[in-house]
Amino acid sequence: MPFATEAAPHVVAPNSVGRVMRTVLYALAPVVILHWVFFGPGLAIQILLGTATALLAETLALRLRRKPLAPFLGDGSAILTAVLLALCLPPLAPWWLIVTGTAFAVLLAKHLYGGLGANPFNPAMVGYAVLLVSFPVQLLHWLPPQLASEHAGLSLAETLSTIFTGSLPPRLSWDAITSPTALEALRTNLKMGMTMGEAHQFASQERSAWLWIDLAIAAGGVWLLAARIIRWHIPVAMLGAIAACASIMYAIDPGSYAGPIFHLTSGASLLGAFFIATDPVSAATSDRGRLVYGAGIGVLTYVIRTWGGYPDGVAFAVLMMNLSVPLIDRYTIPRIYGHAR
Amino acid sequence: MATHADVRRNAKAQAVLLVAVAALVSFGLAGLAQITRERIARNAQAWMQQHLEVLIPAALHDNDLLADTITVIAPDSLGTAQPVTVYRAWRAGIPTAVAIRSIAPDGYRGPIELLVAIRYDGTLLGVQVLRHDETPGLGDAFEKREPHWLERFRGLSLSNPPQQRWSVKRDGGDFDAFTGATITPRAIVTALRRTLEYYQRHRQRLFRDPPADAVAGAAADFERTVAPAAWHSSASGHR
Amino acid sequence: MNASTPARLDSGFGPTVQLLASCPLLAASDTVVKALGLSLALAFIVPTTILSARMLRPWLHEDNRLPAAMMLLAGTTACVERSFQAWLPGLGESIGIFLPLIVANLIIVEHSLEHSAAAAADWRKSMVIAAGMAATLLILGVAREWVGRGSLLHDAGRLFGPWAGALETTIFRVDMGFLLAMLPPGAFISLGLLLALRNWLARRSMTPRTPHRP
Amino acid sequence: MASVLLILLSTVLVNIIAMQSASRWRPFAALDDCFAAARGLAIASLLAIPILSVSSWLLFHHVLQPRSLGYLRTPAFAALLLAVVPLVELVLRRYSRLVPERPGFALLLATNSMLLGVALLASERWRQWLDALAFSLAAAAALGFLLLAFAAMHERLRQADVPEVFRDLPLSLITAGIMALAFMGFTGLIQEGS
Amino acid sequence: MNRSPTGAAAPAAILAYGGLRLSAHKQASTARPLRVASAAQHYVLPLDQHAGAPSTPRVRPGDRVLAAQPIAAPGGALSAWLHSPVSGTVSAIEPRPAPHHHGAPTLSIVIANDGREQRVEPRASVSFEQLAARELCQHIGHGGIVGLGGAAFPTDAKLLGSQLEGGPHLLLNGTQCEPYISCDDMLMRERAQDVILGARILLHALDARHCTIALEEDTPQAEQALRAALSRCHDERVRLKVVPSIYPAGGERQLISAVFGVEVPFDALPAGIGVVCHNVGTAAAIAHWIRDGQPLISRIVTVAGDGVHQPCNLEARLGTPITTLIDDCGGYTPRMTRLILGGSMMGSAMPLDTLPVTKSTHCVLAATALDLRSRTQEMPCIRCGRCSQACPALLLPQQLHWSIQAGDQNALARYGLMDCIECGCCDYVCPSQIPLVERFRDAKTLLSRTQAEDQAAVAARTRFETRQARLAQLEAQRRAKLAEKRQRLGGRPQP
Amino acid sequence: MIVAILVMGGLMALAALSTRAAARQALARQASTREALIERLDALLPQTQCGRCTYTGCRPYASAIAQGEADTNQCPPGGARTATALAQLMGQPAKPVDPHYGVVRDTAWVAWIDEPACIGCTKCIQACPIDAIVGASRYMHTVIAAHCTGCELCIPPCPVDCIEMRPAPPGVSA
Ligand SMILES: Cc1cc2nc3c(=O)[nH]c(=O)nc-3n(C[C@H](O)[C@H](O)[C@H](O)COP(=O)(O)O)c2cc1C
Ligand SMILES: Cc1cc2nc3c(=O)[nH]c(=O)nc-3n(C[C@H](O)[C@H](O)[C@H](O)COP(=O)(O)O)c2cc1C
Ligand SMILES: Cc1cc2nc3c(=O)[nH]c(=O)nc-3n(C[C@H](O)[C@H](O)[C@H](O)COP(=O)(O)O)c2cc1C
Ligand SMILES: Cc1cc2nc3c(=O)[nH]c(=O)nc-3n(C[C@H](O)[C@H](O)[C@H](O)CO)c2cc1C
Ligand code: SF4
Ligand code: SF4
Ligand code: SF4
Ligand code: SF4
Ligand code: FES
Repeated sequence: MPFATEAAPHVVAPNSVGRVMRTVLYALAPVVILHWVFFGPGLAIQILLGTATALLAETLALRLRRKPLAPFLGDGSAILTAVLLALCLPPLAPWWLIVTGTAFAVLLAKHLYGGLGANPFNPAMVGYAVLLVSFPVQLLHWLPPQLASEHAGLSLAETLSTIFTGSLPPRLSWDAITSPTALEALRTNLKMGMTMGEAHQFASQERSAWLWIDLAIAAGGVWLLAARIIRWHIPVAMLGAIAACASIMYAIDPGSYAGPIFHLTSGASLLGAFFIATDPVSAATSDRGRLVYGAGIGVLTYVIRTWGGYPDGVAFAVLMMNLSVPLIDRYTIPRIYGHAR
Repeated sequence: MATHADVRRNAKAQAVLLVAVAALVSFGLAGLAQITRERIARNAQAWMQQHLEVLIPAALHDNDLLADTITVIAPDSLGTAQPVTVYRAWRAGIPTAVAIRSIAPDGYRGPIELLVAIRYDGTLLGVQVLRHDETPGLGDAFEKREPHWLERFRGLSLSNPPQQRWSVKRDGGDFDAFTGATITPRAIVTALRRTLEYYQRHRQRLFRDPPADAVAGAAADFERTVAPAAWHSSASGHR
Repeated sequence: MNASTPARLDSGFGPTVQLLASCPLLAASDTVVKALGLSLALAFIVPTTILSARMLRPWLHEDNRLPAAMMLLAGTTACVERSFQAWLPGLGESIGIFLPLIVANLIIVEHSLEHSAAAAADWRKSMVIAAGMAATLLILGVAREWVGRGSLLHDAGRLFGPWAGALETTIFRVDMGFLLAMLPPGAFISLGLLLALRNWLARRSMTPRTPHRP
Repeated sequence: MASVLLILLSTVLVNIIAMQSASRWRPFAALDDCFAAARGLAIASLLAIPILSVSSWLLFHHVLQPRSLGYLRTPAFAALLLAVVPLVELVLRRYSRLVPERPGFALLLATNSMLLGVALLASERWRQWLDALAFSLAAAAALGFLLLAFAAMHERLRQADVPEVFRDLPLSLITAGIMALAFMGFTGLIQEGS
Repeated sequence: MNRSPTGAAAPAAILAYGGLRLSAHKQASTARPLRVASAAQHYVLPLDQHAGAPSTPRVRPGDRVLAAQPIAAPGGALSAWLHSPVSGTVSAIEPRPAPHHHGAPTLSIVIANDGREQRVEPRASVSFEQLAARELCQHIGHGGIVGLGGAAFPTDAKLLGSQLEGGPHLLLNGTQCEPYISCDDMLMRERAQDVILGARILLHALDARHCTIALEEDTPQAEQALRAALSRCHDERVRLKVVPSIYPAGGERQLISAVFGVEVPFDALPAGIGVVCHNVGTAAAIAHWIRDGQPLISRIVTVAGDGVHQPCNLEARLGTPITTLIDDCGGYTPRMTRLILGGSMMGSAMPLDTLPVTKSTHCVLAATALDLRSRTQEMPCIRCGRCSQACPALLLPQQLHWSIQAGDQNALARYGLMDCIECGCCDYVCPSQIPLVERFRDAKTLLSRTQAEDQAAVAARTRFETRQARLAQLEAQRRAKLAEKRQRLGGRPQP
Repeated sequence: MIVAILVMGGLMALAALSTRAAARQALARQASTREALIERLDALLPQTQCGRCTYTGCRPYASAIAQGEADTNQCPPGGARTATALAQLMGQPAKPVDPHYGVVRDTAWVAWIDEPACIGCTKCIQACPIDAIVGASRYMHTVIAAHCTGCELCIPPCPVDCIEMRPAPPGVSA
């Protein structure tokens, strides 16, 4: 009786790239929901816009590169890129912002390098950095939480019209409704000569909403850890490095530097540590390499957000460490079983 | 007659050849420098002159502004530890105005170089931004997006608005900021206030020395302005 | 003049070298005016130095080719810089710090050139090189300024003199353009896209030559 | 600052492209891998640029400026460079296992020094020769790091399935663009630091 | 390098070495008792079923042979004896499809069973304690004993090569980490005393003082049986050690790390650190040979999988066709799709089922879609790192994969391709469904070829230079003689 | 102006001096540098000594490459791998082996002597560059397959044409 043969192993885990990416998307779902609760439907619309753009761009790129559409459109990585990018943008940002950013991310940062798995730079962060250096004003229009705001929240229709026309409903003005992010507020206030205490107070008015969202992000991250989608090295190294830098500077001069808790819970620290720096494709390879990589991101993030010109440094830090990855990989090849160090 | 090959092989000849090239180059360059020296000096003067003319109307002075300068050092008031040039305007030997190359050190991406013209009585004649490195499209709004922003300062003084209102609206002051950019306006407003304060405190000493000889000044090289010996602002400390 | 000139030109000054040569100049390609100014400088410096290097060549040992060329280049560049300061002060101010970069570029160009027998051929060659670099700069300048701030020849009046003010064009007026194009990343990315475009055109013009099956 | 970044990255690109695609500009003999050559060049730059920076600072401030010879800046720097580059070559050949190759090494190091020199000279704010030294050390270190990172990146990109028209040069440029984008994060930082 | 781990009581360190927890799928076959496989009509015995040189036949076609009669002798320094499993006639010596060649033919002795079960006169049982260690080793060789753990390495050679000063530590491998395979578990449950006796013989043969029998935590019955047998013979030297059930804990090097907490250097054999590792089946086979004079003519084979009606363990004579085993287990179920020799992770799929049982056949897996989980669409590697997490050799499979794609042999050597044990863990976990092991196997072939070529070049150069030197010397001598002769003849010496 | 010329002239003199020093050093080390390069090139060659590259052996070919006389694609026994490695070391683009110098075999071949036909002339022994043939005068000769590199140099001298090339037995990689 003849049988068909195949190479060992004859069983493989029921796993796929699509499943990995989808798990990450599920882990982000609570964040999106909480975002809606606090800030209205803006983010959801941005995600839809970004996803549509990402899929279009992916289709275009795959067509041009003559690759099969089905497996790559279905793998979810482009959608994840769009979602992460959307999470970094203000919810009422005009529509062309997310479209431009996603297109840059997918076309320039991903497909020019050979598509899924080959991109040395984190596509979402390339998209975000492009937007940040090109359109800084639009990226400053962050909203205060609906609940805390004296204005009634924007309705879905108003949100849509704001995103697509770029102008607010007549009863509102940008200056009235936007509020700086905590990091931004702290920087501004310190530059104004406030003391740290005053600055903190000012900065922390709207923080409770963000703390909930941070909690959701951390929960999602822990879930990813438990699901073995990510490992602890990058998040721990990155958050540890941020905390270490912040503690040192805080110990030296508590009057002008915020403490570690503030830094860990503001800006994109947590999102970066669990969802962005962990992008496997553009991260370092070995465990030791990933520790170096994560710590590098942490230190650079702290430096940029504390002394640099841009409000948060996660995106730049990730990109800078991305470009160091081949170098890190070269010097962190792990010891092989039976070989001396 | 040495052939090419001989020269190529002879080390000394090669050295001489290289030195000759260098000498030739420097000869040409030195000649050109000689020819252009005055022109370049005049260009530099003209550049400054342009800015000064915009700020200090001809009616206010009969002296050559570029020729009558003093340098002062006042790190706390003028934003730099370097010597700062002050142009003085006189009319018929009576002091009418000054223009101070003050610096706003706390711009968003670095110092902003200003030229602040102040009437003798302490009201602002105007402000020009000489150099800056603010974020294009954000902090540079005074250039293109809100070109009238700088004009707003004309005629103001430390009492108008009152000194404590010399800040951007966000800080409880009188002045608008740019959309999405408060740091740059705040830096400029603060620098203006400090400059005005400095002027108020030191007006007497700024005009203590009599006007420079107009004739000597016009002929002088810009780089070596005939200026009264630099004096140091006593109020603001020394180097 | 003979048919082999372009071929030899190609071998000495291929696309790679052209890129090498243009790369450092990217810093001055964010506006058309800067690109024009630099092109102007190139149009003078390239022929001058290449021809004078050519005159020196027979006398120089291989080892001394670099020093001599470098000195000539540095001198010529300094002359141009000085001239700009004197006669086009606005332009001098805005591209002044980039002019010495030309020395580095042209060192590479000079080294990859085989001098030809006739001076005229060398002159032509140097003009072709200067034109190539200028074209790259100008294309980049147009693209970057247009995308980046929606204008063309911005500041021409201030830099070239009042007569040029009329040339300033505003293509669209928004609060700001796509700033990326004006910034360093934009310089590299635009040049990369430009090269890819060239590759694509070259490939397209290649394809018809292969027999086409219906 | 932006221009310093641009110049730095252009320098790296010029080095990598030259090493990759032009055999006659190979900086070192018998080094078949781009990364090793990049490491050699990084070492050479780290030697040459600080020396050059300090000596040119001294030259300008004590020889040229007092005699109003400011216009000699570029040619004088070039001449200094021409004196220092062969010395570095000499030192490397004697004391290291690297074997600088004749036209290539001098050419690339001269290019690097000139480009970085321009970047350094562009800012005239160094009041002490120590400032100049510190800044040039930082710049040379940055150059070295970028060279290594780019060379390693280049090796990784070689294996990727890159669209035909973007292969090699265009992709290198775009990579440099994204690197520049990353380093935009430092804007404001360097200004305030100095 | 003689770090004896004897005293090391390091905790099981295997988690530091990757590996996977897989579902064992062993209940079905261990639920039924061990049986003897039915007799077959023809027995096919490949001459190269062990590691090393093929054996040389001692019989000719037409010869009559008895069970346990030697029919082939070692064909080289590293080779093994082969005995007839049954009485009958040699019907042919010809190439026959063999399992270790994936069904390709290899020279084999074919014996037609006469059903009379005649045996050569069993030799008087040897009292192994009387023999010197070396003699005992050689005697073991005459029993045709080879490693039954899978590699079929001639046991006498391994024993002789492990004669260490002070005696090595004997490690008996009773783990069977691969899914479906339970032959060793069954052996230990039912014949624990044989295993213990084998251990004592091996201790003597190696002049060793300690023996550790390693077991997996999910074989408690085997552990009980072994403890009972141990308490009966009161041998203090033999101990049990339970290790976690993690695939591939049974690999020699992984097991040594788990038991002793030390690693075997990549360029050394376990003996290099004072350990000798044998499979429990090997030990039992030695016991049979020494105690009963029964050479290695049968072994226990697990027949498993959803593709047979009654999975179980069978004691099968060497050369038995697999079809016979299948019939003993109630035949194929209709769902049967793939025939695998070995477990689901490392076994090879066979194109036909007429192949014979050999000394290294430990499992016949009749697999159905229930047992298999085939790959879906292969995607590019996303560098997720699951593979390197799972790799027991601590390699970076993703980098190996990239380097294979890039054709970069230097990188492959640097990333340790040759240290890959082809366990398949990386392959199993890869979300991109890349057939990593297959690629690694091919690349290893290529890399070892280039490495061999490089070695050959070095050797050729040495030989060439030696020859040149010799020729030069001869030439010098000739000239010297010539000059001397000229001088003697009174001529002037040549300039 | 005088000062300018003096300063620049002086600097240039320094430059000329150091350029010359470096050039002299390079010249002095040229031989050893070249020797090291030849050594590294030779190490990449298969050491078959067959002469198909048109040089008398592997090392002469290596030194020809180092001199720039020979191209990197002339060694058929080395095949694509050697050609690529040579090109990389020389910093040149890799080329496939030029068929003009011989065909590239993808499996190892070794010489085989038809022993009954051999007349024991020892000519093949003298031809073999690596002593891979054993035998004494007027006795049968044998090729040691494990040593034979397949250079085919023994084939032409044999007066009775009893040597032929055959695929290497398993385990032998020439
Ligand atoms: C990339 C970036 C660049 C900025 N550049 C400037 C600038 O040049 N000048 C400035 O005043 N504010 C700049 N800002 C804005 C400040 O960070 C700060 O948010 C703002 O001044 C606060 O003012 P607001 O209350 O009007 O938002 C920049 C912000 C970003 C994100
Ligand atoms: C002295 C001595 C020499 C050995 N030589 C080899 C050898 O050359 N190749 C080999 O695969 N195994 C050799 N082995 C056996 C290995 O240790 C190992 O038991 C065998 O390869 C089977 O292991 P495995 O089933 O884990 O693959 C040797 C053992 C001894 C004691
Ligand atoms: C991945 C892998 C898994 C193995 N699993 C087992 C096993 O479960 N049981 C076993 O006895 N041998 C196993 N082996 C073989 C052992 O490494 C080793 O060869 C054997 O225990 C030595 O005993 P032997 O020479 O008596 O066969 C495995 C080998 C490898 C490479
Ligand atoms: C844990 C995890 C994190 C990811 N983070 C990012 C990210 O930050 N940015 C992004 O563009 N894609 C991210 N992806 C998706 C995917 O890896 C990415 O699009 C690839 O870079 C595409 O080749 C992530 C995927 C996973 C599994
Ligand atoms: S498990 Fe697969 S996808 Fe993940 S890193 Fe390894 S090879 Fe790549
Ligand atoms: S097959 Fe090789 S690389 Fe993969 S896990 Fe096993 S040892 Fe590691
Ligand atoms: S062809 Fe190759 S193997 Fe033969 S002599 Fe030349 S280099 Fe050696
Ligand atoms: S036996 Fe013949 S083919 Fe083999 S190495 Fe010697 S000469 Fe060459
Ligand atoms: S003569 Fe010896 S082999 Fe032909």
